[in-house]
Amino acid sequence: MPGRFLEAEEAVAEFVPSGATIAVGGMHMTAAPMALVTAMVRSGVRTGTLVTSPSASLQAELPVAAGLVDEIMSPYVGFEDLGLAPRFRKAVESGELRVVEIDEGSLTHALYAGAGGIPFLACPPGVDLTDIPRVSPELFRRVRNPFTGDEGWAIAGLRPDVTLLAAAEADEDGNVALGRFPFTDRLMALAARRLVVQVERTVDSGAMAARAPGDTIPGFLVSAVVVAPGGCLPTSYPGFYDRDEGAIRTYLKAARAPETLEAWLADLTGADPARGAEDS
Amino acid sequence: MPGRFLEAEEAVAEFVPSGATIAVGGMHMTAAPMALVTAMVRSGVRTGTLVTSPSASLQAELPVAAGLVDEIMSPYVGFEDLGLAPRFRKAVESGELRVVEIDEGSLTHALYAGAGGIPFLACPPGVDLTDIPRVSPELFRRVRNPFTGDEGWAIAGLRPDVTLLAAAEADEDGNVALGRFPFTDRLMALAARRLVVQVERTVDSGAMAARAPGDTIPGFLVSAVVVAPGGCLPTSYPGFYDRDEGAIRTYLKAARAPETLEAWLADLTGADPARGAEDS
Amino acid sequence: MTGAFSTSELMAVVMAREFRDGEVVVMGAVPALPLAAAMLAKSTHAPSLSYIVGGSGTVNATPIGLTTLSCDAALAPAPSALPLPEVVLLEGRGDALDVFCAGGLQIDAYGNCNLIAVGEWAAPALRGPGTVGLPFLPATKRSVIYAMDHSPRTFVERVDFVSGPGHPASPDEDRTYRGEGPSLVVTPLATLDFDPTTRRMRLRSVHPGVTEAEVAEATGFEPAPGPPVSETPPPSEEELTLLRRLDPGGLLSG
Amino acid sequence: MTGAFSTSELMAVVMAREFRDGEVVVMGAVPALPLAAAMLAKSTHAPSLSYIVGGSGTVNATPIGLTTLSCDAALAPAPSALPLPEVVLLEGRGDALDVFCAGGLQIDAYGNCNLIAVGEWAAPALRGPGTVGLPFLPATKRSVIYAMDHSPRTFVERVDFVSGPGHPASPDEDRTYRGEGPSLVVTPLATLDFDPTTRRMRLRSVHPGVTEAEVAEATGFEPAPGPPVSETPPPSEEELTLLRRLDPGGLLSG
Repeated sequence: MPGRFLEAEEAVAEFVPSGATIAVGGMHMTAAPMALVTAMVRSGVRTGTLVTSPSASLQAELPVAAGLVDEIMSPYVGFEDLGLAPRFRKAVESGELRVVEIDEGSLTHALYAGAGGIPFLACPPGVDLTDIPRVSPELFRRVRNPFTGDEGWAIAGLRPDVTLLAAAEADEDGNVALGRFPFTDRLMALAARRLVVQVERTVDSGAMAARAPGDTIPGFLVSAVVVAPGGCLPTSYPGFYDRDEGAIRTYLKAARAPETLEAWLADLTGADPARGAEDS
Repeated sequence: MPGRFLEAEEAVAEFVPSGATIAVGGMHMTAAPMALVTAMVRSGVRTGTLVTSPSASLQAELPVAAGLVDEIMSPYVGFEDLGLAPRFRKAVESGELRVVEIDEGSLTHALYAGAGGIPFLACPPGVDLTDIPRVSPELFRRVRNPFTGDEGWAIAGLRPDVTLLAAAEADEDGNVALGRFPFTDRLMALAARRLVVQVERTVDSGAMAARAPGDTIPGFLVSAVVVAPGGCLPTSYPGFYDRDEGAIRTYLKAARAPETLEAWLADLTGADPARGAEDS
Repeated sequence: MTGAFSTSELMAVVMAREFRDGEVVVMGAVPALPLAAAMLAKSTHAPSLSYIVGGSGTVNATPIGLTTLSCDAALAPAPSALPLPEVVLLEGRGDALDVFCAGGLQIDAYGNCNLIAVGEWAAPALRGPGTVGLPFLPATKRSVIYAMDHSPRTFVERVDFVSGPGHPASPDEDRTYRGEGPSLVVTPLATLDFDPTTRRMRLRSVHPGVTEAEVAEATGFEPAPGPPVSETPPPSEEELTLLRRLDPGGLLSG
Repeated sequence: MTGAFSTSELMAVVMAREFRDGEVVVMGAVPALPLAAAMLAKSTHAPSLSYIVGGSGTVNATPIGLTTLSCDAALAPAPSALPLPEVVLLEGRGDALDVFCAGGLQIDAYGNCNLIAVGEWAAPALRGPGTVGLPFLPATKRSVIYAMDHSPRTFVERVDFVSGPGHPASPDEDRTYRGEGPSLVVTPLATLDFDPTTRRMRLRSVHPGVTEAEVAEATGFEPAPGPPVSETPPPSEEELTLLRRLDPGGLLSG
């Protein structure tokens, strides 16, 4: 059934249960679904396991900073040129946040497998020479290659309960178009049991037809569409706006101390629901 | 090293060794790399294993009709509304052509695995309820899922020695753009040890930049580019030309009897090398 | 032509009625009939239906006129197009697709389809084109089987090769997938469904002008007994009008 | 600034010289330095070089000015852009990519990198961002390691956590991949390479104005002995001119 148009809080209330495995799209400081992530934080939804793209910034840091994540599975949480993710770092160092250690390749292939009903696959070379499988025994198991007899690591298919993505456009039937580098957002969409997409704007169905194959996600995969112009800020949405470096720096500064972080979070998620991602 | 511009026969001579595993792109009667396939046939190159897209037409039928294929791995060889592939059918029924039975899902995942250095993966549900694994013991092996203990089928990564594709455009650095439904052509390109691409036309590098991510294949993956306008005929190239139904019907009629087939093949691949795919 | 409509038109209407609102339908090679059915269903009782045309990966394409080609460029004006490997992923996922439109050189009493080989696989009397995505039938919620040939050659007790799995022939067989298996079989003579207990095919309706005896003679196995056989309800005027608007070239009516 | 060029400019020039014509270079987060190096190499001795910028998947992007952001929209005008999962496939394939540009919170005497945790993984003194694609280092032909901090904190005898594999610390270790492992390490003080027998890091050259003693003091392990240490050849006038044309915003010179 094609996706329905909802407000961010409604979409979170209906499709993001507490304790679930939530995947958030966007890579680094580009196309992070901040309107949805902020609505989750505002609603106080706990994330059982937060799965991110191969690299995440505020879409991971914010729910962690709000103390709403039990466990995180991410190959990278940070802010590129602006440095480490302060609350992610502190939460891991203090033991408040459990890490399910994973790398980009294993995550990508686990999503591919999850999307395709593939029970598991044998890991490509490389990760076996790292310490990652040793510390992630729930993700990696030894398997014997039935063709060669070789032993190696296997990873199971991964199916997020919900994936949150940011797209450029949606038409009235809930088809969405990315119009940008796809990152792993498509695999996250295909692997998810439920998919919630925030978009910059709506367009007529006809406009979708001009998109290249592989730029759109069909409405039947989309549970809900949230129209949120500027909703990736302070991260960027290519073709719409650049990242708001000042706003990110403001956050990073605020995150240094519990009191200033509290104030920043209250400002972002405070009682006034009219204040959305644009204020972040 | 970016791909070099060659004539079809040169590209075949340099990159398509006899007895190799050759993958041919294009799906059904769309975007079949007929200029390259015809050059292979003209050069008398034997194919050890011919791997096709999930559905192939003349790009599989022609080398089989010429008696140049030892073994075929294809989920479908036929002509949709125009019926079965006559020489493929006869060659299998007579035992001249060995079939490595495979289905669309297993082929797609084997190419994904081959492209990614993934030694093998566990098959998704479905193929286990068919007779396919029973008759393809070289492709399918039993494996125990190390996460659940369940037994199921596994398929190994597949790496064609050479993949032959048809694209819309190439720039001077051998970057190519498909500009159409991608089918499994991208996975075939990524999994191949060598990639030879025929294109409808050349463009400036700048023109490539307007293409959507995922529509182009970078030159460093391309061993050779062959400029062959109309080179998919009698199959179609979207945006350039439709299939030549009359020419396909002419072939299908010719294929009914050995003498008429011989004449048709001689006409296609005869001594005059100036006569290319356009004549087919 | 049977009266004012062709057999293909009747088959398209019957398939359209089988698609439910909100479902996702997937079809493969030579898609004219299921494509007509999906477009008709979407314009009548199932406005939220989605349909994927095989190799093109297009979702809800609205070509001007039907096409017999699953990768036709005419399908491109679609609100979404998935790269084929992503369609393959969704086929395997098991909870993404609702109806798989299938067929076969052979179709057996339990709805197994065979597109690979009649006779021994290694030395077949008839080599088929191959099975494409039919192994995913049991990973789909259900399948609708259609055949343009209703004869004892096509409808056999047991297929020589299972390339598209149907119902288990015995209740002992372990098929624990989500799929309900084949739900309907549509032929030029009749519609058939499956006994809910034995899962054996049974006659549901005969098309106008066809007798039960004709169907029995054309079927190479003994169908299961079932409720009284009705006549297939012919296309309504509205269905026929809409269908012909979708098919200006007369692919189905010709 | 060291003389007429900055340390970052020198590092970019050194990395550029390490890239060979026809190679394929891949880089990750904060790509300004390797991006500058790749663009410089391509405009000088390596016209057929290809370079992939991390998350964007772009190949041979020519942004107007360098960028510190690996998914920057400014990278989009590229002659090719691969979806990220396809970059991941090529990283694992093992014969597609030639040079992986890597780094770490810790880098050890055998070129292992650690982007995950300093101290115990379960209770780290410093939690790093994570390892992204560094496990693919040994599946790449070779890697070039660069670090903006040359101190005993970064250059350690043994990383606390291997997240980007380097050379085996003992010849018994089985590493049968195609990769040659790390070939060069570039820091603000020096360039280092690896003893071909023991695979232990050794000093190759010190940057202009830096002494061997300073490098020794800044390195938390005893480098392997090697050939006489030279001075890093400074950027030529041509290199510097081209580099600054690529970097009008002065990201490297500032």
